[in-house]
Amino acid sequence: MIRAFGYNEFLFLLSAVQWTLMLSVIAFIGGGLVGLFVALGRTSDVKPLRLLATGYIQLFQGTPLLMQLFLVFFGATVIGIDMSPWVAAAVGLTLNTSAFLGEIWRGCIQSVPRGQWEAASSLGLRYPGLMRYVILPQAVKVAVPPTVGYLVQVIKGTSLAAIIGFVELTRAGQIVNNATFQPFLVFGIVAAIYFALCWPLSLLSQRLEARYAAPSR
Amino acid sequence: MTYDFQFDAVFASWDYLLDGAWLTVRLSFGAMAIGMVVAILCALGKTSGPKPVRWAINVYIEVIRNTPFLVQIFLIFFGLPTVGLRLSPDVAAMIAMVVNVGAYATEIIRAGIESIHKGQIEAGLALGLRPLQVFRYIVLKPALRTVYPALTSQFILLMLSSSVVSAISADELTSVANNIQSQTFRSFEIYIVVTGIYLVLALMFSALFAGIYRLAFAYTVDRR
Amino acid sequence: QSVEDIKGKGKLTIGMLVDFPPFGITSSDGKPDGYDADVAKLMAKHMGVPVDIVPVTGPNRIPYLLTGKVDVLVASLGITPERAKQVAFSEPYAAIEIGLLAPQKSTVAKAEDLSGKSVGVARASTQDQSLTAVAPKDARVMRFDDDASAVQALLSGQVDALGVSNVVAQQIKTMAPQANYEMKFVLKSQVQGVALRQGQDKLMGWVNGFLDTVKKNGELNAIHQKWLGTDLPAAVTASKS
Amino acid sequence: MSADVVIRMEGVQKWYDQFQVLKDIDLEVHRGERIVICGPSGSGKSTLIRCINQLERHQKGRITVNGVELGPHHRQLDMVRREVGMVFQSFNLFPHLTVLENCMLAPLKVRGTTKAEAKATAMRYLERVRIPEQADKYPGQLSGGQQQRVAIARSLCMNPKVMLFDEPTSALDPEMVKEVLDTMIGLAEDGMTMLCVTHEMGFAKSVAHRVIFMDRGEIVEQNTPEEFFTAPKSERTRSFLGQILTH
Amino acid sequence: MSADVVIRMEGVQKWYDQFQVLKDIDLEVHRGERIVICGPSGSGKSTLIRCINQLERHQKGRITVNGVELGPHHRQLDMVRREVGMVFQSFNLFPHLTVLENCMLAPLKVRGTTKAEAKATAMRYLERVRIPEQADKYPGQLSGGQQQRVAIARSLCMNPKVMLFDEPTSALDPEMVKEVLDTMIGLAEDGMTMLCVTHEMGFAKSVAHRVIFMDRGEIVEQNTPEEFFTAPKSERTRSFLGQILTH
Ligand SMILES: Nc1ncnc2c1ncn2[C@@H]1O[C@H](COP(=O)(O)OP(=O)(O)OP(=O)(O)O)[C@@H](O)[C@H]1O
Ligand SMILES: Nc1ncnc2c1ncn2[C@@H]1O[C@H](COP(=O)(O)OP(=O)(O)OP(=O)(O)O)[C@@H](O)[C@H]1O
Ligand SMILES: [Mg+2]
Ligand SMILES: [Mg+2]
Repeated sequence: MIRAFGYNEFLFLLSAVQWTLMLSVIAFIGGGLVGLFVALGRTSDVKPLRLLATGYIQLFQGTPLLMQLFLVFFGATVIGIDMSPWVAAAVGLTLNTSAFLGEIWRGCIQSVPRGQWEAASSLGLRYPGLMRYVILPQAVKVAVPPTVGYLVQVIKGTSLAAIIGFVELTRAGQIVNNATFQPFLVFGIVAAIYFALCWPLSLLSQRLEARYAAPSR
Repeated sequence: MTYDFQFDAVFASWDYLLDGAWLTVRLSFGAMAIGMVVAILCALGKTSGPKPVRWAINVYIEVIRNTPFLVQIFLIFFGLPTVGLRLSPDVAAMIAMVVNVGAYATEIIRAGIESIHKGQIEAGLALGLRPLQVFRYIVLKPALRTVYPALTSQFILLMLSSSVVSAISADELTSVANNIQSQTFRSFEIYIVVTGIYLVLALMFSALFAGIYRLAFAYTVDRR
Repeated sequence: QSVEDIKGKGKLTIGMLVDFPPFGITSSDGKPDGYDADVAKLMAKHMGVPVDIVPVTGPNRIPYLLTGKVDVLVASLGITPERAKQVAFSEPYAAIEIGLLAPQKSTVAKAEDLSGKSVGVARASTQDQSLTAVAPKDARVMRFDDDASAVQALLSGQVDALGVSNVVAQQIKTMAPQANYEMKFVLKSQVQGVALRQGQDKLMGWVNGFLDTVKKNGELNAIHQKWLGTDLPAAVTASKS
Repeated sequence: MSADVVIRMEGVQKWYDQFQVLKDIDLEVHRGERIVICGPSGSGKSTLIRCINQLERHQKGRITVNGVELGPHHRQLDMVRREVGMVFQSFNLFPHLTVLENCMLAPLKVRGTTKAEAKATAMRYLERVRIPEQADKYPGQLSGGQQQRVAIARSLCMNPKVMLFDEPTSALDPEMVKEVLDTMIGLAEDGMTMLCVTHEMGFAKSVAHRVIFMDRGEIVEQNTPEEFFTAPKSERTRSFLGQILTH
Repeated sequence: MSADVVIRMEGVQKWYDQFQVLKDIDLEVHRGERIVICGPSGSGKSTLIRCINQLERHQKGRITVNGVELGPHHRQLDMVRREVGMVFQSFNLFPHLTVLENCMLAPLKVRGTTKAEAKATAMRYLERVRIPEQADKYPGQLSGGQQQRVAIARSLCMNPKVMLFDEPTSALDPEMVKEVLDTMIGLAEDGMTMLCVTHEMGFAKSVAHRVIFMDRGEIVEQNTPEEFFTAPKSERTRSFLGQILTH
């Protein structure tokens, strides 16, 4: 019954990459949108907002993504909502990613010197304009390297979506391994594919960081 | 609602769950402590070692950070026996976690070291301290202080990611949860409880780190 | 839920394993395949609706069923009393023999001999349960996520023995002939059933009727021949209630 | 209230937690008046002028700017901030915007002027501070003195009724202090109402109508510059001047 | 070489890449001599004194400190650094150590003195700079002036033969400048050999034996303070003094 590891198996692994990528994109878009609000809440002057954002971050950074995905997917069904795996993955990954991005971006927003807020508000700018034209453009510059770096974590983290039925790269590796019983070859290839996906991003993030750290003159 | 909750099966296995949580805690702390040592040495090597050392450390960091933890664990647990090194799942898990967290923490600590103002190092040198003494007595502590929050979240991530070691049959919290559910099939209830335990552990870790910070790093830096 | 409900819905959603050869595998072009897949397709054909096969894993297959994400499981689920408390089983549609595999030179001959030894199993599998039931207290049962990992643990020497089905054992022997593994003793002859949520008597009636038909008309036997190379075992054909 | 009082502070008090930074401050600034505030570090000088545009909230007393009262609950904050310009010790130019964009931002987004108009105004004030040729550079490309002059121009573009300065020259290299002070003197000559925290006593002597000395959250002395430097009334002023002027 | 020459620089040159920062510097400092170095920003003042304890390496020429030559390959670096104290513009106290620990670190780790002895020495010098009562505070809890005095005490604990100062007062608030200058004057009175980069001309006039004016990497003028301020020889000196002293 055992198959040899052949070209078809390799293709199967490769085609699983599309799910990994698609899940990553979903996580990143959802997490980015929600994460922005988490970051704004976390840096807000309004105490309840701040507490809410802090609790949100604590909750979703303090529990494993695996459990979050499981509970969203099966939990929704339990309370009577029909949830497709895609929606569940989107919700679970968004919750988790937004908590992490929110925390990363909070730091970036706070790294903009206090004097910038003061200068902008003494010119009469209100919160939305102040954020939009003065603080965020500066925070974005600081945020890009760690955000790109975090993308690597997101890509690797999508492997947990296997629990709700996605056959993404890691799961595909397990499946092929169960058909071929060649773990070193299979997981070696899986690792190599991940490396090929992630390393350019890591390099990019380091490049950006170095460029940002260089004096602006 | 098609599902009816039965938590008694979970609570019947409470001891077993606590054993799992305890192994999670032990693995996390052990890996954290050893990982810190690894990371400090690697960060030192990376910031001021000779070129081959820097290069080797870079390869280590890049390989670990860009491949999944699961694969790393597989290679250590199933791969090392082929060179004659047979490890128990707990030890293999610990090694994998050290190797993993070491790579991340190296980068964090390196950033901390680079954030130290050049003047601090110069002041140390001007007083006659040797470069290693400058690192040990002047750079290290403030560097750790600046990256303390990042280190804290890295360690909590480590604790959460330890769930992956269930794949090599180390019986930590997630593994125990899966074992219990394979006997009781109350997976939904168990996952809720286990998620709660993870959250409690994470909060305890945070509190502990905050305590350590207050003891060791709470010197005033800025007068305001 | 009844057959009419499913027909009304337009498709039969079936959960199956894809990492349990030869019952559930993924074909070279990435589709669910194997004995279970063929049974599932056959079932849908008899019902007259298209089939929707959902790949599940050993640990999450029962949640899939209980939360209604699939209508039935054709997922190599061994019929055990523990499971029968949670799900409803049909008549058996397949059977395997679970045994203990160890190197020839190993002296293990019965469950008690496992004292002080480590045994690998796939977590949440039938062999997990039956081995846990008979292993002495100081034997270490090491649970892996799937058969492939457990087998790898045996091959790399991380465990002394392996609780495994006869089907997988056969594969290990062909894969590593030089290691001389042999079945030391049989833990259990395990029949597998289609699993439903409890209380769906009408659907259960239909499933059992379907199984009866395909056992009699030889369709099931053909599938068994295709994937396992033998006729349906007596445990399956005999247990006609 | 006489028509030409631009800023009026009455019994203003402020605490940080337990620590009282401003104790019962009374101050009136008239249109066209130029006031220099000095005093030891931590005496509350910055806090005082930052209360005027409410970068810090006060807890007690009344502050009226241009006829608008800044109560503890106020909606008039926006109105006031448009009318009050502020220049900081650390320039606080927006590093991601060019000099010109720095100057145009507030008129565009706060006043809603047209782009062309904002640009014209910005160029006018950049000429005024004598760096129109730097308009398209980024702040990071300028010297400290040039940056501070841009900061002044940026404030002026909002056409403020009052300008607040918080130690505008103390972060500058010695050679650049003069160019900034000259710009401020120019402003003074045009009749701008100014409140200026500074230790540049030469500047105080030549342009201030009034010098205010603060210590521990109180206004200890108010005087004309001549009197202030030659015949300080209080002992604390004397010892402070002694420290500042001897070396 | 006369016995009492502590520092001797001969034809010292230094480049950053293509850019020459020090051009053929010759300088002799005698035991007990006090030298003030001034000059425009970027003229190489810091680089000059940092070459003396080799925080910067020079590429050409000879530097001899206390009889030890600092060649391009040297093992004597450690010896020299123990004998040369340095005080920086930005204090550079170690923020994680108390004031006392700051002062004890180098004697303990470099000289290997006992803890008791190191502590006694540290307290002696902290008294000398008049802040023994701050010994157990962290640097972050002190004012700038206090921090700089601790930095001076910390250097003195190593019992150096020469002290280098790089603009020790220019990061300080005006009121604190005096307390630091007073400490330095005290040191001078005790006969310490000092090289001091500063723009505090009052200090230069009252304690320096010699004032050195640098511009673009060269020593343009060396003179007694009297002559330097009243009758500068070069045009560049004159225009620099003009800028510094007017406002
Ligand atoms: N955010 C704050 N929290 C607590 N205390 C503060 C805060 N800001 C200022 N203070 C304290 O308030 C007092 C007055 O500060 P302020 O900045 O107004 O002084 P200043 O006269 O401007 O001093 P400097 O000359 O140093 O700028 C100081 O003692 C300071 O420590
Ligand atoms: N690490 C470096 N790389 C390149 N150029 C440098 C470096 N450090 C200093 N320079 C250049 O060397 C020149 C002299 O610098 P130095 O710091 O000695 O001047 P300075 O006289 O101390 O000036 P300041 O009064 O601003 O402290 C300057 O033009 C400076 O830009
Ligand atoms: Mg101030
Ligand atoms: Mg300098």
